[in-house]
Amino acid sequence: MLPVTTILFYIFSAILLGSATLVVTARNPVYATLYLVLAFFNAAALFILLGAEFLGLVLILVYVGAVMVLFLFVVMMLDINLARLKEGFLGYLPLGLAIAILGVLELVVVFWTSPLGHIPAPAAIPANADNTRALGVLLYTQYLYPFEIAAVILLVAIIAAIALTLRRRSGTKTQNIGAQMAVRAKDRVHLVDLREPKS
Amino acid sequence: MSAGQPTLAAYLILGAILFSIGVVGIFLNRKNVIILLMAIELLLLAVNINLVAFSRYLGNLDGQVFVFFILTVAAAEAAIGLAILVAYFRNRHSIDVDDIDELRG
Amino acid sequence: MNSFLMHWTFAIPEIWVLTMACVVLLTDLFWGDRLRDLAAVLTVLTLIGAAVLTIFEMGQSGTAFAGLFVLDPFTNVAELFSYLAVLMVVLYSRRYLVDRGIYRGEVFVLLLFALLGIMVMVSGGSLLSIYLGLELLALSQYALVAFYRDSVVATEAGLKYFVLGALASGMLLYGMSLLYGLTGTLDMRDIAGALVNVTASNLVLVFAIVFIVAGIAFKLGAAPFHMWLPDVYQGAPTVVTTFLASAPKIGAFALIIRLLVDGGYGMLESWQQVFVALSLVSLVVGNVIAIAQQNIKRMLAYSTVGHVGFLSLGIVAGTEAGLASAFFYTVVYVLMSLAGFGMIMLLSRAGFEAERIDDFKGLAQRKPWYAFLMLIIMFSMAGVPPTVGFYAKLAVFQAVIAAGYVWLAVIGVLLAVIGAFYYLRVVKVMYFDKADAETGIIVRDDLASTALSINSLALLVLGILPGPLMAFCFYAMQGVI
Amino acid sequence: MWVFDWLNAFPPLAVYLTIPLAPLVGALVAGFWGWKLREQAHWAPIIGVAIAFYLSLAVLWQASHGITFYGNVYTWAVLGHLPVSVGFDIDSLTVLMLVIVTFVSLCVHLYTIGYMHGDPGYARFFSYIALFTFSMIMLVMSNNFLQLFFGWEAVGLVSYLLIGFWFQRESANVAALKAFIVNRVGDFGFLVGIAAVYHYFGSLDYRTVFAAIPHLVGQTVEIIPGHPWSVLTWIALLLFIGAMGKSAQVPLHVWLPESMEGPTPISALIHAATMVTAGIFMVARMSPIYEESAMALTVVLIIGAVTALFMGLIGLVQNDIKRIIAYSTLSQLGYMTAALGASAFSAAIFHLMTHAFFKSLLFLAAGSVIHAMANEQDIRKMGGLRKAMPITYITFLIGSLALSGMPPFAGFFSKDLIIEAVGLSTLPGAGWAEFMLVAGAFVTALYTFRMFFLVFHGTPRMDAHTHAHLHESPRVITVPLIALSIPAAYAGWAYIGPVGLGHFLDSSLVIAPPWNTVGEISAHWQGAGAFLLHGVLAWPFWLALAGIVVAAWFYWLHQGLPVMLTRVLSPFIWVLESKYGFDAFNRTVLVRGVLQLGRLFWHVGDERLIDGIMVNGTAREIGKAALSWRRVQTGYIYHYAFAMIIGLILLMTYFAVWRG
Amino acid sequence: MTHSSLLSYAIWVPIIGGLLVLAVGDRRAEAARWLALVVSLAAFAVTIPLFTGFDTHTAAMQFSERVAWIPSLNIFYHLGIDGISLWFILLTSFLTVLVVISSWRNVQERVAQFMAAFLIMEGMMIGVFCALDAVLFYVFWEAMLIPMFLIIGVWGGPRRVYATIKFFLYTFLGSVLMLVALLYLYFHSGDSFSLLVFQKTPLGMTAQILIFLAFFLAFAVKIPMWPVHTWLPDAHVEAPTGGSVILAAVMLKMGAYGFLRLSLPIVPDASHKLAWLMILLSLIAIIYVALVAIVQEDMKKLIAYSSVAHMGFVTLGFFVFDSVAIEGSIIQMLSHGFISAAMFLCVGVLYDRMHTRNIKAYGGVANVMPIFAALMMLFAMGNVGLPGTSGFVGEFMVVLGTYQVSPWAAILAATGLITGASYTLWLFKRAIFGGVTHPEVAGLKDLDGREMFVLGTLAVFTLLLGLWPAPFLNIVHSSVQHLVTQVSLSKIPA
Repeated sequence: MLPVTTILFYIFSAILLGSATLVVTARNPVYATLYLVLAFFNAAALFILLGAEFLGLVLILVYVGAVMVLFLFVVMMLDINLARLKEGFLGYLPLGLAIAILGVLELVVVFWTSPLGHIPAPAAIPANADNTRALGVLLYTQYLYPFEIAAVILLVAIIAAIALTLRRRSGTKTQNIGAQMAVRAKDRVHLVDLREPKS
Repeated sequence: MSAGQPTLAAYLILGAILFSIGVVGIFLNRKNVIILLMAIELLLLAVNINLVAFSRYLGNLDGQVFVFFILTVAAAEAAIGLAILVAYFRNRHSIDVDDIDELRG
Repeated sequence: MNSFLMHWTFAIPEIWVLTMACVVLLTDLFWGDRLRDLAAVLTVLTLIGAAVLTIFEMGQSGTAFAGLFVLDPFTNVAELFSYLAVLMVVLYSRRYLVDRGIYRGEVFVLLLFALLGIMVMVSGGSLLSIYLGLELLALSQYALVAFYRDSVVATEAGLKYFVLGALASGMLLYGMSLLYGLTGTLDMRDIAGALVNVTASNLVLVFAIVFIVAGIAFKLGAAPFHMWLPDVYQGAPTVVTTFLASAPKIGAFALIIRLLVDGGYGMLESWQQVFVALSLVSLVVGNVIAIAQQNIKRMLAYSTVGHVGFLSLGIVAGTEAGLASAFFYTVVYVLMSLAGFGMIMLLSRAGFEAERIDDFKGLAQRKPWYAFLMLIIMFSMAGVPPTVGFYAKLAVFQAVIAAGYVWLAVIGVLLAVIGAFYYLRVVKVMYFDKADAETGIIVRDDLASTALSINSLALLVLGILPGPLMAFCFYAMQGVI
Repeated sequence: MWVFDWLNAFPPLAVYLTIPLAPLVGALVAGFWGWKLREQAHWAPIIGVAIAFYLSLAVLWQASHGITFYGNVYTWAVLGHLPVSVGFDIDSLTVLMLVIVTFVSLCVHLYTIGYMHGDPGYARFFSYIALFTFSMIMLVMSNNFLQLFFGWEAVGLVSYLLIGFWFQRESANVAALKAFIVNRVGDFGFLVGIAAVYHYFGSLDYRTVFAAIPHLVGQTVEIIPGHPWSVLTWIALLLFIGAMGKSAQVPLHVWLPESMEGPTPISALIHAATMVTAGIFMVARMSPIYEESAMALTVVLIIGAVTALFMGLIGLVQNDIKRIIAYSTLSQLGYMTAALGASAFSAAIFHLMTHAFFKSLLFLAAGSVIHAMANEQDIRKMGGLRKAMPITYITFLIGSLALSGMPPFAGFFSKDLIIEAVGLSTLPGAGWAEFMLVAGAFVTALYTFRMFFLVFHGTPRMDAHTHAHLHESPRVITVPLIALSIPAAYAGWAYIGPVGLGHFLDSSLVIAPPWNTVGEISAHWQGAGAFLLHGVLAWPFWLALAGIVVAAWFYWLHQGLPVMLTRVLSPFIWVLESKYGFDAFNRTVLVRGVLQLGRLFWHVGDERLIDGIMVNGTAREIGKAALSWRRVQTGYIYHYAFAMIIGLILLMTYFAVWRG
Repeated sequence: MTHSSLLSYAIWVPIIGGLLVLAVGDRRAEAARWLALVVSLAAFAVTIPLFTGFDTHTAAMQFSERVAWIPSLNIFYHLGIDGISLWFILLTSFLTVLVVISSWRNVQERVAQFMAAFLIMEGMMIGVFCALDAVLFYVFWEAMLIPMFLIIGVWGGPRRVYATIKFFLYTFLGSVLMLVALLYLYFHSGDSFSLLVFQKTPLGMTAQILIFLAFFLAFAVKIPMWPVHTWLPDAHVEAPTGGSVILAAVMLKMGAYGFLRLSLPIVPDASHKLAWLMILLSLIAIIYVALVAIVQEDMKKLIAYSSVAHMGFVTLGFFVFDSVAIEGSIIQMLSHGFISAAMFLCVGVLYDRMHTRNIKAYGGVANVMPIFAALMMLFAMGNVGLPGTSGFVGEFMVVLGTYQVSPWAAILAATGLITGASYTLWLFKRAIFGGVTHPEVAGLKDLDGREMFVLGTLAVFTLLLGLWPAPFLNIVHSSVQHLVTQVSLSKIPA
């Protein structure tokens, strides 16, 4: 009788792999995105199965909640024709698959035969273990440095994304915040003396 | 219940297959680039599964920390990737993989 | 609790660069429209400041941030060369960017962030910090390549670079995950220690190394992981190409030092073999395909692949001297490509990229000085004495022969000869051909041209007196093993 | 003698040095300042050669009193540990040669003043012949192989320059080139011979080498594996190849007839009297070596005899006056060579001497004729010149008689001596050689007098204009003729005693007892008169006389006969006229073969194989590879990714399969 | 030694002078010419004390200098000369003066660059002859390709691009394997790049043979030996006169010098073992290439092929390991330096006037240029190897020495006497002799003073060396003896 976790593992794994396959084979990118969401859900489940609740949740919140939405957004934004299967595709398929299967086989055999793959499963995680807290402690102490770098990476992503996509179209009315902030009274109100100059 | 746990090898093989699917997605994809980006997400997911499994089996949280950062980076990467894609689309009005061959030889 | 803040001062140059990057970002936001040179000037100051700070901490060594940060001679030396590379890029860039309407502060900000990424890699003491440094660099690079967003080729290059880069970092990460699984730690020194207990024939470990080397090979541009390189070098704006061909190579070299030497030296035999293969394929592919190129940027890209093949020879040796020679090669390569791409940049103008080889026709008659500089650059790349390029080759050949790979050295020198052909072609075009009337090349004698002259002449001067530079590179490798 | 006494005040070396240097200075003066001196350019060379002649006489006088010299002037170079010097070996052989050379040279110099008068290359010509005199003197005075080779090649050079003196003429240039190259073939053997000498003797010095000969007797060398040869034979044969080139022995004779393209004084000086005899001189000089090798002597003898007869035969069908004399020269050189083969070195040298006189006389007289005939050389267009040119006629007759071996003229003594000596030789083939030489005597007389009668007797056959302008040559031409006709007439009679048979040359020559032919003759020697009587009773004399008679009959008295004969003997004449096919062979096989081979090597070897396949082929293949490989870079992301994956999988597979 | 930095002066005076000439610029051509002349004379002057101060009694390196240069790799700036080097240094500095003078008028484009290239190349060539450190040697060896590449490419004839790239790649390809060999030696000599240490390093037979082959390729290409000679005719034909002169007179000697300085003493056993091959190739060069020379239509090509044939004597002389032959080879090189230089200058004289090198375009030059014809005849005779000219001495000694080892080799080599005469004199006959058939020839002017000076000087040396080679040989004597001893000792470790 298989334990429940094992059964769950195989179910989640199967769905994960199936949806992953669909991601890369789907014709419609919207479907692909949705399969990817499904894949992430299953992965999150596997994470939780492995006792990494925080990461599981982050995966759903951040990935599904933000990144996938971004993907969908872009898919929608770009007016893409539905792809047609190119003639060359089938020609390459056997070779490509053979290569991929060769790679997988090598890895599988190696993992299967390696003692690494058979280290005993650790003891069950205590119920009161706080995965989030433990991670948090690590992140803010030992891993402070990478944490800061990750922040920089996000900053770069922001800068890059804006620099690459933001367009100031001529003729559109935009606020110049800097100018607004730096404004002074005399710039706004110009008093004009309408009296006749004395002759 | 520890006895019934799937072995580490199972997770690793799962990771390996997922990784391969991602790879196949990249080099067999003749459709649009956006799916390439998704395949990349699959790659990273495979790595994450590896790391989490290791972390669990080694009883060591470093792996999970790593995953945390990978997720962060992946998000940033997705943002930049999509930005580039948009920029490219604006120039070519296509993100067909087969059209991306201005540079070659 | 182990004080994770201990020795945080080691990271002062990094902190300085980060701070200044933000300063540049903000000042450019507010004053960029009026003081158009502000970002560039500040960037130059940043680099000079960083150099001063780095020089101040030279001689110290140790770790900081709980072992995620390593300070040793290599850190200092590699960082200094990186500053220099970025400095030259900034100095060359102005006219080119202005002509194309992309003279914007973000370029400099991204350059500084990329530099920061390199610095993090160079000083990385753990898989994590190395990975993050790598990604910081990579993301900045993707953005930079596509920065000239109105250009079809630039965005295409950005897209290719991005997809393939992500694939490569996926491979690297996969390898890292296996390495972590085998050793249970992310810290390189701990990994090195743990590897002692793992048998070298452990295939998982070998695979981990293979995946990691594949990732490094991508960054270096070693064949067959080089495929992005010609397209990206050609498509990216020349400023960015210049950058790509310079400082990031030092970063990529740092990956080798940090991952394979600091951490994976126990697996020397495995990665040596991988590098033999990479080197061989790179030498052949790079040098042969370069012959067929008409676009000089693309030609130099293939030549880069060839150069990577050469510097891999030093890595194959795997000894301290071998790595030092590979590092020397890297540094020399950086100097040469800075000059080479800098020249292309200098000769370009609005609406005209001096990137066809034929654009150099008759340069010797019209601008003898620049032709002479280009001559030095080309001969240096070809490895003909008395240019510094020769000593780089000398050093790596020496290393690889010392390691017993005489046959590899023989193949290497033969391909150096083939390689010489396409460099000679450029010289031929400049010196022996008459200029076409319409491809007028205009060079403005300004700061950039002065910098370029210094850069190119350095190749000659260092060729006559290569001793100090080489000694410096050897100093950087002291005790890495 | 009192005229030479004052020379005793100088060191002997200075005197010896002056002999070659005086003509050299003359040559340099004429060469460098000739353009300024113009018609006066002859003075310096003539004075130089005159000095040399005077000093040669002095040295001859000294030598006849036993004063010889052997010493070095300066060290040319030190080869390894062996110093090689420029030095002099003054002995009887040398001084004899010196006198002959300088005397003929002086006559030719004087003659040239008139002959070359008005030629634009006047000064150049004097410079050349003086330079030649210098070179020849150095050759004969040498005391080592190297200097010998120096002189050897230098005379060759001057010969080349002089044959091609009228360089506007294509035929002269071809002849000069041919002369040089054929001589080079000889020199090639000579050089290897010198190398062999150096190898076996460790020295290039005559005395050292000759002294070491006994040590090498019996030593063998296998040039062709399995065929041991005596070292001395090998050396002697190699050196003889040199002699064959220079002295125009079959088959290296082909250059000499063509050398007649040069001005006539040159033919007299170089191609009759002096240079061509260098080979004879050399073999005589090397007599210690030759005497140790019967095989070498046999080769020399046979080649000499063959040359003597067969070249003479060609002379019968020639119509160019100079060519006839040239073939005669070949034939006479054959006599000398045959004498060398019979170990009759002194006879060879004696014939060399008499030949020098009478042959240069003949040449100069022929030159006088040509001069008078306005450069016409075809004897069929001459005739009856005797009245217009009495001096030339007489001197030519003297020369012809001497050449034909009519007593008591010079040629009789020397030629008879040679035939006698060959007759006494015990070498294999000596009988055949003797037969050829005797037959040659008839042939010689025949072609000589054919020429003589056709030129001077009978009816004039030239055009009226030429006929009207016939005149005796000026004094500068006739005086040398007379001067030369004197020794041509009496030198045989006078010197057969001391030179031909006597002991004058003994100190310079080595003759091995088994082959001492001359010794045998001299044992019965009872004076020139007795020799003359003896000769008159022998075959050669009667044959020669017959030759003259036949010539007179055919070409003077019954001029129709030759036409008939020609018809009868046409195949034979065809052979002679085609000169046995040597020229054709050289032209079609050697020259064309070399050119074809050169083109083959050039176009196929260099251009197609080395450049085409190896050099450009490699470059082309690499270029092709570049063009096809670059197509791998398709521009498609998936291909790029595919490449990366392949790379990765290959590496993994490598480790998993081969290393795992 | 008191004047210990003479060699450095000899190297750097021309190089720095060349840079100065470059700085003068092409616009001030006359100034550049004069400066170049002054520099070349100065460079010649500094080499003279090498000759006067030379000690002929020792085979040790003289005028040595040794300074650390690249400490990381144990590379030294190590100079020194022996009798073998001395002549080549003098030849180089001497010929550069002549080249500068002879190029005075016939180079009108980019004069400063032209002169500078020659001067810089002079320094590098002298560097090769002085270097005692392998890397230094290699640096100079390779570096001089650059100026020559430019000289042929910029100032050359119509097919100059093909010729110069062929020249560069051919020689480059040859050299790089030498680099591998030198690096290999570095590790077997206890981390030293000193050539003198290499000479003492014991090596196994296989290693020796591989090193020998690597050296062989480098030197054989440069000399050039058959079958890697095909770059030379092309390079010569396209090069400007000065370039041909230096190429033939000095650059070809580099390869031969390399054999003497590197191959023979460093890998003596392999040299012995492969001597048959070298002798064979030398003989092929003497015979085959001479035959090719005969059928040439282009004067320069003919002389180029004749150079290959003459260099065949040089390599032949080396590999019979006889001191006479080796000395003969050295003299042959020197002589070839004078004569081939002169022959190329002669062709240059004609080319300047007629702008063609095709033999058929000439004929009867002697009628209008008697002085030229006389001088050229002298050099032609030198080329033929006539005794009394320098051309004879070397060939003679080589044949003498070769006979010691192999009579057949000597016999085959001596055929060079015949073929040499054939191609040289046939050329002379066709181009110089004969009647004036082309109207252009009729208008030719005889030599001017400058040309006469240049050719006259060479004529003097040609004769001097031919008539009295003893002083030339005395200088090389000790060094060659030493070399012969070195070659005779096996280096295979017991």
